[in-house]
Amino acid sequence: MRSFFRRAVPGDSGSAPGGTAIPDDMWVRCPRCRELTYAREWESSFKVCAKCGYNAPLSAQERIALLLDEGSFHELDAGMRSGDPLRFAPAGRPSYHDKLAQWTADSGLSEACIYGRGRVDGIPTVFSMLDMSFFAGTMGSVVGEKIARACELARDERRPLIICSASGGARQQEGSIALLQMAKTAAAVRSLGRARVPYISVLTDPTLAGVTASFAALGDCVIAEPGAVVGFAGPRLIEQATGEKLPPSADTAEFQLEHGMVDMVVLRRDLRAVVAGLLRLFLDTAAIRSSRPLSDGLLQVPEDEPVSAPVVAG
Amino acid sequence: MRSFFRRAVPGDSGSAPGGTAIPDDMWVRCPRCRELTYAREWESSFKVCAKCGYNAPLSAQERIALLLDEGSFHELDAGMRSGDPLRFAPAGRPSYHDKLAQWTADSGLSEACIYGRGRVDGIPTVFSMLDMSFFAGTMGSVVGEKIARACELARDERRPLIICSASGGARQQEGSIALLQMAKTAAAVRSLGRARVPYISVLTDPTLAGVTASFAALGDCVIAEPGAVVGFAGPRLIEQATGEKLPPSADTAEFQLEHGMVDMVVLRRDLRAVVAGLLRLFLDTAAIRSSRPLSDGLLQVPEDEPVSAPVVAG
Amino acid sequence: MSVVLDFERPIAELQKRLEALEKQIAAHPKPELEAERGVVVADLERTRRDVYRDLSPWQKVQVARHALRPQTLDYAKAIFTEFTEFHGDRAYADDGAIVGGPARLNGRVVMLVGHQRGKGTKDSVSRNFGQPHPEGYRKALRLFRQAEKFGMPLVTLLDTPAASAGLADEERGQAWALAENIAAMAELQVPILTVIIGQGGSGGALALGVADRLLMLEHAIFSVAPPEAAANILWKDSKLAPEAAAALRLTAQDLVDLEVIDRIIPEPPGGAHADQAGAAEALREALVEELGSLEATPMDRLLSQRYAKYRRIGTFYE
Amino acid sequence: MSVVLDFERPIAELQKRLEALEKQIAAHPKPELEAERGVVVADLERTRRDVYRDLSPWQKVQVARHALRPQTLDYAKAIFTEFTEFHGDRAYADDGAIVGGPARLNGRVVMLVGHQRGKGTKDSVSRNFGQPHPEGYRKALRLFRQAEKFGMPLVTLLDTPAASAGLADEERGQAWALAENIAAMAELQVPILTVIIGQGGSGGALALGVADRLLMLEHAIFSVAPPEAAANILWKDSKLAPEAAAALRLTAQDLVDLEVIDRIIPEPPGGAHADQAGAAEALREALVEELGSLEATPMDRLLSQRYAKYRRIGTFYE
Ligand SMILES: [Zn+2]
Ligand SMILES: [Zn+2]
Repeated sequence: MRSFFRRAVPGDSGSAPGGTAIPDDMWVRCPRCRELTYAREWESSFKVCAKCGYNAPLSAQERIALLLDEGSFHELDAGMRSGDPLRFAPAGRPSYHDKLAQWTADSGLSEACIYGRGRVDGIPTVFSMLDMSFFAGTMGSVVGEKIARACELARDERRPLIICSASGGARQQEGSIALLQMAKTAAAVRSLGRARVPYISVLTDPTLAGVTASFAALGDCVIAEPGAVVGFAGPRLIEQATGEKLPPSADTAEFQLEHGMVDMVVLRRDLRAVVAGLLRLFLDTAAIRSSRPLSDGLLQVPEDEPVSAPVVAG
Repeated sequence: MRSFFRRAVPGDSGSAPGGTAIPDDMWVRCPRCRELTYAREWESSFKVCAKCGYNAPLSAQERIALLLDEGSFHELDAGMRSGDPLRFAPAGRPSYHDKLAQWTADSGLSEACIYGRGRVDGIPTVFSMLDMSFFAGTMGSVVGEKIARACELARDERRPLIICSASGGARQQEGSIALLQMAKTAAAVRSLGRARVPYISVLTDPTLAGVTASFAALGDCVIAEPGAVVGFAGPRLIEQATGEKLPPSADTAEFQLEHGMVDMVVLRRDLRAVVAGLLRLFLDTAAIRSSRPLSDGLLQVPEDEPVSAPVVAG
Repeated sequence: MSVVLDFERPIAELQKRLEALEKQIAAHPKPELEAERGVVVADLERTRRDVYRDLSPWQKVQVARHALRPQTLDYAKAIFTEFTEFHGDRAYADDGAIVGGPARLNGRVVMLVGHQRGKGTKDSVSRNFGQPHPEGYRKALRLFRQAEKFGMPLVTLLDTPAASAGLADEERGQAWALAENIAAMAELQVPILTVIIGQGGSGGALALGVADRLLMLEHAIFSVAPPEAAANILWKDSKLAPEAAAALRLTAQDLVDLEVIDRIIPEPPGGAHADQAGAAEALREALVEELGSLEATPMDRLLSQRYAKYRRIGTFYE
Repeated sequence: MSVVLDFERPIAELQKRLEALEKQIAAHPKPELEAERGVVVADLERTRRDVYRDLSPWQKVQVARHALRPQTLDYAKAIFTEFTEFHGDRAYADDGAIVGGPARLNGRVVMLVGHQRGKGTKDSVSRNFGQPHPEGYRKALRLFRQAEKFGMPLVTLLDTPAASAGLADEERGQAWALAENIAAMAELQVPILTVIIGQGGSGGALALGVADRLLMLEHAIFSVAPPEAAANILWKDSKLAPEAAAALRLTAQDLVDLEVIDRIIPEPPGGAHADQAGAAEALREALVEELGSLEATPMDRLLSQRYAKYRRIGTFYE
């Protein structure tokens, strides 16, 4: 098996410095079934557990390596950081300000979302993803703003949009400002839709609450990763609320497929090919060929130059 | 109680000649619960059984008296009669031709549908209804054509459309020609809808199969009469197909209300007021006031002149 | 029926004294009693005003949840005429937690849609205490589309603790239903006027609340999650709800500062539950005024303003 | 697996003789055997042609229902490239009785939607033998809308005995789902090309079959109701299905005469089940040709022609 990830992989699998092979004797424990796997095998299977099939969370660089052409991703607005709209600092509890600092220190990330231009099998796209390792992937001002910008960039450059979601929902510390990111992102997705530019939503473990219930549910094609917890409330909250024990299938990708909410459940090893195939189909339609309602062709856009920044608040 | 119907009522209630009072000692048996009621009481309650609440079928003149302003209804295309597209005459079985003649003789009607201009509380409308007493209200070429003409008349004159349905479904003797009336009528309803002219669909006992599954389901407001059997397959067919005994509530108006398919179940004594109220609301909207997308106002149309006949086949 | 909140006790005691006094006066009218009544009435009015001027966020939560606080159907009756309720999502069920239909406001036909918590045990249970299931949102969406077809401005009244969160809701696509409504409202081709009349809780509120103008009754709340749920998420202890209520800035006054809402509609002293007619009148005036200004704006401009309104919400540095 | 219909016995016997002969030849090649084989082959071809030229309507019903007759997913594989199945109605379930997704036909991207009866017991049961539930039609409608959004011509393949008729279907609005699809197809802003590939039964077929061009495989049927149901309605005896089949004029040849369908696609001798590749090739050619002509027509004209096409169906006197 070829080594899959180009770069070193930080996180629970035991990172190795860039370019160095992972030692043969390192082990990784599956977060779901606790099975031990050789680190090298774990990496080469894209962090899919051979025993239970769990698709463990991927870091941004891992996800990018899985999905995008090597070296094609150029992140935009990497330095964007959250404000503190509520001045959230209840007495005796950690303030939002401190929490943000803590998550940044722990994860090495500045926020829970990245976006930028990238290519899939040569096709220019806008790519965005949410990352559970920062603030449980929760959506606040920065996630909302980046998703909205990703939609608008995709719309303006007529590049298909791919968003890989993973989130616990809206970020409580931003209160109704976080809630309203649902409206902001959903409106941005529809703005993209009116331009008839395709949007593929990939739901990874877990995608819940305000993120599912806004941009993540609204893909022209909705893909879920096997076993991913996907839904609104999520099994844990439902069990808490109802006191009932749920079947293990509840709110999984497969459950949502059966109930008609997602178009397909795709194995990680097939994801790039499936997405590329979908893009080729969507892009070769009359709406795209004739560039309705915008006039510039899809494939004639500038490649990797930054766009002029939209007007923002904050 | 005032005598409700202006004219004599033919049918199972024992008809009295026009203008003559119904004798005090005449009885009517409720078709559903078999209870006996004084004919006069039966008529004055609009054929609603006091015991079981059954809303017995109304003849065209009864329905018109119930819903439209006195003397305001002017039927169109009253003489339209069905062709025999399949030349349906299987050996040893009654031919369609003979069946049509038989139903005409038995019912005194030429087909299962009428339509024309009429007024509800002074509001000009196009009114149409299906009549179970001709060929079980089944939809063949004539029903389909009249419904389509009613839609187009309503569209062209910007009068709201009211259709009171009652039907066993598509007429088998016209085969796929009958089936395709579903497409013809549904398309005509949408043509009316694109003109933003309101359409109120009233489902009476029974409305089933191809009639529910085309124009009858597509009202801007769908009203059902209490206890009316309303649905697709209907309880009898479901019991035949599955061998299961259904609860008596299955496929009733109330069942469909509970399951979200109809907007309201309206007592016969309230029907005219409810319909008039709805029309006043729908007609006083921006779409109607500005006459989008047509340019002539709703209330300035000629009243009772016949329109030029649309082009027809057959 | 009378429900007295903890902090309303001083008001309730004065009311009791006033009632007793009035009984005495009715039996034996005396000038001293009349004078005392005057004092008590003034005291009551002042106490009401004082208590309700300085409600804590947690107290507002309790007021917003008050059993006697008027609901959508109360306002439908008090403010609108010819309200005609339409039922059902045309696919699965009729969800009583959301009600709606065409109605007139000041003579103009609008589409009214709102949450209904219910009154009394049976009604409340049948309405799932105002927590809609997916079919409720889908009914609302159907009515939004009808409003669009006929050019009826949309008026929505928000009064829900949160979206329902059971396994059945997941099976029928709660998240998908919410997303569809939120997205549809963002591009709906009629003016949208939303008022938070009670609890505006989470996505269940937002699914009826993407609007050109977002108004809020003085003691209503609007929140990313019910305070108990937020406390649980934040501190794993739902009993810290009062602290969460304060930290979440869910009051109308906070939300004006945050530029989340456009206008506060004052409630009568003692809250809408103490004077339903007064609350209705205040709401009516605000609705009529706002609707007039929305109807005067061309639809294209409304739509781009609506997009911009939500587009700019957020605080970040770059 | 081999399924021999009653009237196919002469064909089956000749096939058996041919197989035996070929075995003999393989073991002991002899000129007499070779000659005999030539005779049998010619006989087989002629018999096939004769039997299939003069099928009665009831025999056509049996051919249309043949277990080995190709279904939507067979054609998706044989005729289209890159077919990518999309699942679910986004509200309740994924109904296997209807399948669909984008695909390429001769290089052009189209939206393919069709009924799938299933193969073998388990698959067929899971697909309810091609009788969709309401959620199946709603999935189809979602795909129609997606086709419209992206300008993909819609190709539908009809192969259903009828819409499902159980209490659960009533509860979820079977009639409403059918009506919505039929109405939506009437005004869908993309070219629609429909082929009846097997049984085109009742509203369940029409809900996928309101089209600019309606084609039909040579031995497919299209009918207001399954013959058994029609016989039951007409004569209260479902055993009279063969008579009903004849009276209903459900064959492609009858339907051309009635001007219900636009074109018959010939099947290979022995029917599509005897030569799936041949049937697929015939279907492919017809689809490519028709799609080309539809794509050359401006959408406005297609829509008004589509309306007129259904508007004029019917026979009456006035
Ligand atoms: Zn595992
Ligand atoms: Zn009775």
